[in-house]
Amino acid sequence: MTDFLKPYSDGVYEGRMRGKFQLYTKNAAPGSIVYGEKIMTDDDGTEYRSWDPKRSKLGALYQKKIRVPLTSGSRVLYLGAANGTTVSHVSDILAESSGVVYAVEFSERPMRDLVMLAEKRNNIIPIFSDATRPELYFPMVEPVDVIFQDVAQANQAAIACKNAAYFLKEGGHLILSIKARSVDVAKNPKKVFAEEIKTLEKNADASFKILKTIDLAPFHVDHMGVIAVKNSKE
Amino acid sequence: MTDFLKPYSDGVYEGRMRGKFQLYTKNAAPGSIVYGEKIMTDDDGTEYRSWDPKRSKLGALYQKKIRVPLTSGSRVLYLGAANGTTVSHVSDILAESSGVVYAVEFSERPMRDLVMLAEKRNNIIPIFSDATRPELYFPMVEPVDVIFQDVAQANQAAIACKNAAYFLKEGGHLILSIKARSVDVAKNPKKVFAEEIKTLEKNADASFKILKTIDLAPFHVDHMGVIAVKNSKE
Amino acid sequence: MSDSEKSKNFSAWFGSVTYGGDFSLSEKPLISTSSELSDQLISTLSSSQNIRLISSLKPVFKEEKPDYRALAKEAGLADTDAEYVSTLREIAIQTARKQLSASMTEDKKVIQAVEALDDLNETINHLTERLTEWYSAYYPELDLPGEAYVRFVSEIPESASQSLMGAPATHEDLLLLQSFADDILSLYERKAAVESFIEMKMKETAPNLSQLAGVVLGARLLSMAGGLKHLAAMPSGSIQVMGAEKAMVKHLRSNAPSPKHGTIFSHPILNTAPFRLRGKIARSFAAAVSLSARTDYYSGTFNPKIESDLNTKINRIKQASSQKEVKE
Amino acid sequence: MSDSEKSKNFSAWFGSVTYGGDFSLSEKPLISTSSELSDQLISTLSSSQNIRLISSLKPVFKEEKPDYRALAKEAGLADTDAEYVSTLREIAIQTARKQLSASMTEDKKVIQAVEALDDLNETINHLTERLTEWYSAYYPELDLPGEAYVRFVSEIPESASQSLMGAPATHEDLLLLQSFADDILSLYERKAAVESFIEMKMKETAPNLSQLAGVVLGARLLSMAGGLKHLAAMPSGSIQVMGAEKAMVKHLRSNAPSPKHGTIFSHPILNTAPFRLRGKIARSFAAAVSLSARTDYYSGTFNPKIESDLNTKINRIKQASSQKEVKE
Repeated sequence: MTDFLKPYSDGVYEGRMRGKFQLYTKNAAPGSIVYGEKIMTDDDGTEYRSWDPKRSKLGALYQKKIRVPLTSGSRVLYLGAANGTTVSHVSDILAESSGVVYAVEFSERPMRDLVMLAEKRNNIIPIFSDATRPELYFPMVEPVDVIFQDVAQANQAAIACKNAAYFLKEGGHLILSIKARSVDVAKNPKKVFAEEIKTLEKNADASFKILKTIDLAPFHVDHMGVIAVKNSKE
Repeated sequence: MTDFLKPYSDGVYEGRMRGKFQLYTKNAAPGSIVYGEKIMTDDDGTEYRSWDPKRSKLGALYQKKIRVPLTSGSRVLYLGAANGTTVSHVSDILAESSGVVYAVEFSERPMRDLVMLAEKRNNIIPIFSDATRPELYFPMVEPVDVIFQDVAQANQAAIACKNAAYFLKEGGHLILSIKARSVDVAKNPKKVFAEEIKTLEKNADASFKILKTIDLAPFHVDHMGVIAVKNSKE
Repeated sequence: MSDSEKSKNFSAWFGSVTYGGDFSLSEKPLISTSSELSDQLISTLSSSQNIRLISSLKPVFKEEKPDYRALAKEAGLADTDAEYVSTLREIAIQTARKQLSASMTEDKKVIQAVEALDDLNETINHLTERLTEWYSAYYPELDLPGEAYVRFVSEIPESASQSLMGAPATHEDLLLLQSFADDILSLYERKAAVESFIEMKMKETAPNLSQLAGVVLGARLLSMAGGLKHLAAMPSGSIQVMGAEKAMVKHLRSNAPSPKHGTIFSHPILNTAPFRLRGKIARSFAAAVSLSARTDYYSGTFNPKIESDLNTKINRIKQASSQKEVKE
Repeated sequence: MSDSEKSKNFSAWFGSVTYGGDFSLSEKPLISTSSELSDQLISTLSSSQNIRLISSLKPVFKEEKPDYRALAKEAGLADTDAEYVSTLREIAIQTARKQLSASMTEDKKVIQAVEALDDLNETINHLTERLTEWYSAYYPELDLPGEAYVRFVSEIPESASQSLMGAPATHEDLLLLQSFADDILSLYERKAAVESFIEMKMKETAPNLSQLAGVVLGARLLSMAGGLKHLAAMPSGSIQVMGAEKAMVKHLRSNAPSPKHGTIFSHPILNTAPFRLRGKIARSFAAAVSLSARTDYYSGTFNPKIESDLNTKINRIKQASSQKEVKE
């Protein structure tokens, strides 16, 4: 452990950059960077990658000092993996133990980057599929402890519930980023958020107890972060 | 005279375009347009060119129903002729009698357009020179009845006074467009206007009695139109 | 496999799984290389029967979940948890690569070409403007539209100065201007090549859409929808207003009128129609576009009836309107 | 002409005018074609003696003004008012044409070329991005910087598909991509040609500025000032902050700090200087740029002392600063 960094959360470290509070994860693919992030190297050569909260909803949640229910041993289903900016940090966290992340992405271009990322990291299972239809990738995904979802489309809460029905273990956690504009461009964001939360609480596929909701501004405008735990069978 | 148009001011006509009040001048170069303006033709084939107040400070003054001291017989010194958008309408007005316009422009590109305009109209004298230095073009310009000035640079009132010293007849008129930002980007436009007006009223080269000042918005933002008459010898 | 109504099976990456109260391995894979396994996984993933089976088991999965690791170990594909992850990862990577390689379908090539065409148009305009500005110092009187101007500059003989107020051009000036003009002409050629590429691909991939909307508009609609599949899946009301998103947002947020048409307006059937019939005609046209896209996506064969039906419908709209006028 | 102190004469377009209480024609032109008259007018307009005479007569003109029409009629150049205007107009047009033709000086050509260079850079980046996006569907793993990427695509042999997840490229796909890449390469060539054109013109027209600031920065400063004449006339304080207009407006409007340097900062003498000396060094450098421009404009010969004096001055600034540090 370097002088500059100290543990912040399982697999996440805090330090300073230009005098400001800054989070890091231990680079699981030493020698390579993913999106232009800064590397800090300690005395024994271990690399730490800075995590930009503006580029990552999950990073913003950590930055806002929310307790994030993700541990290095988690099995994670990541919906809306994009080109792997955040997935790479999740992979760093999971690499400290034996966690694994199932990363689902639907667009070709980011998927190509994601595959190249998975080639360098042994705990990412890349899946080229549609997150709104979990039955499509069910043959590849085992039951998971955590679902992280960041998809910019309508019915975000319903998509999370449907995936939870198929994959989320009893007592497993959902970490959800809701983008108001994606749900409905014309509606007031507050109204959108309230409706999505209601869906999470009562849905035929799965229901959740909300642990925390938080505005992701200034890192992400009109985005809300939600942390929830899956209710036991009724 | 067409049914649609009626006289508005010497050489200027009013009509309607898409239901709105619209000014026109009689095309002194039939068959050619200058800047994409609309042509209206009456029964005997006379063409009238619509005058867009957004493209012309002088047009905006007419549009705002200000009495503009310009007649079809005037000799006019036009400072800051640019590519001749407004000059072409002045030429139309003067062509109804025996007026002439001395059009001064300093930049090469608009000057080329201005020369091409003068080739088509027999009452424009194009002058490739610097309006801040009237001594340079004194060999070409006779005494005039009206100075119109629209130059986007500092000391606009002082430039007008200096030109008036050389060219403006006793009792001749000045029509001036002042652009606040050109005088001083940092100063409040109102302050700028007040100072420029003061210069017009007392200046060693020439002094004026202000007849009218008017904000050219919404056609031109932060521009003021001034109409003034040259004081007799003291 | 099982006679019981409750017993069902489905395929996962490591083999077949049967559910009958709990999950058990019913079939091991007979193959073992990751390339073979990924080929098999691709067919599993696209099997609509398997997808249906999984969907029908959702109520079961809500309550209990299969232990893939144990089942894969039983299938002989992994001895440890670490091996489970590494084997699956290798197969998943290969699967994704193959899927990505196959995803560049002909309609996607059309989309790429349409985007390149937009860039070429922008670039050509930009550079033509620059050339005009540059050369006008030498020959300000020259007044030719776009490509003709560029062609003129590219072909000027060095001796000729036809200008009364242009600067005399030196040998170097002319050389530079001419080669600049040549570059622009080459971009014009490229534009034409991209256009015929689009035309060729469109007629192959989307014969009905090409016939109905024309190659250019058809390709643009395809591009905006994100592919033939997406265009085929789109409600015809969305096709009608696609490209009018700003007006739509304005409509939803305020009292602005709902847009009657978006990109489809560039079609002569619409832009030459009488103003008050445009809404109706746009609705019929969008429906025919949707039908064309669906026909192209699902059957791929040309059906002339789509266009003739549309013409009949539009004639009826126009007649109804003129009769109404007569009555009034 | 006259012995009286008050009697003065000046030239106008139609001949010479003497003032001695009133204005009279003192000399008629001996020529008569409008081309000759415009040549003579051009020399009259640029005669600094004539300009001085006119300026000195300003107090007179304030009170009374010469009747050009009457004098021109006397000179035999017009019989009527209408003829006065038509003759003067013809001469004025010819004069302006000749002046415009002569106004495309070498430094103006540099400006045109700098603007074309900016456009080329923008275009090249734009099209390279498009090509990368397009070709990456076929070879996503390819990771090369700008021009190398374009060159690679332009040279790929048709047979070779090195990609694990790229789409297979057909003959038509490859042909189109390669010719697109060829176009971009041609623009890269053009860029190089424009750069050497600028270098050649700069060394001819502005040898001192080119030596001191370098060809690229020198050309950019010339371009921003609007020509060598304008750069030579500019106070060195303005040269120092030219290109930092936004920061300057911010400074004037609010309490933001005054910018220490604008475009000149791209010079190594500044961007490698210690942070706290940059203001001082920028001031010296801008003064030397101003001196170079003035030398280039007025004499046109190379003076190596400008650069060596600047180096001496900068060394002194650096020494003074290090001595201060030692004392502290």
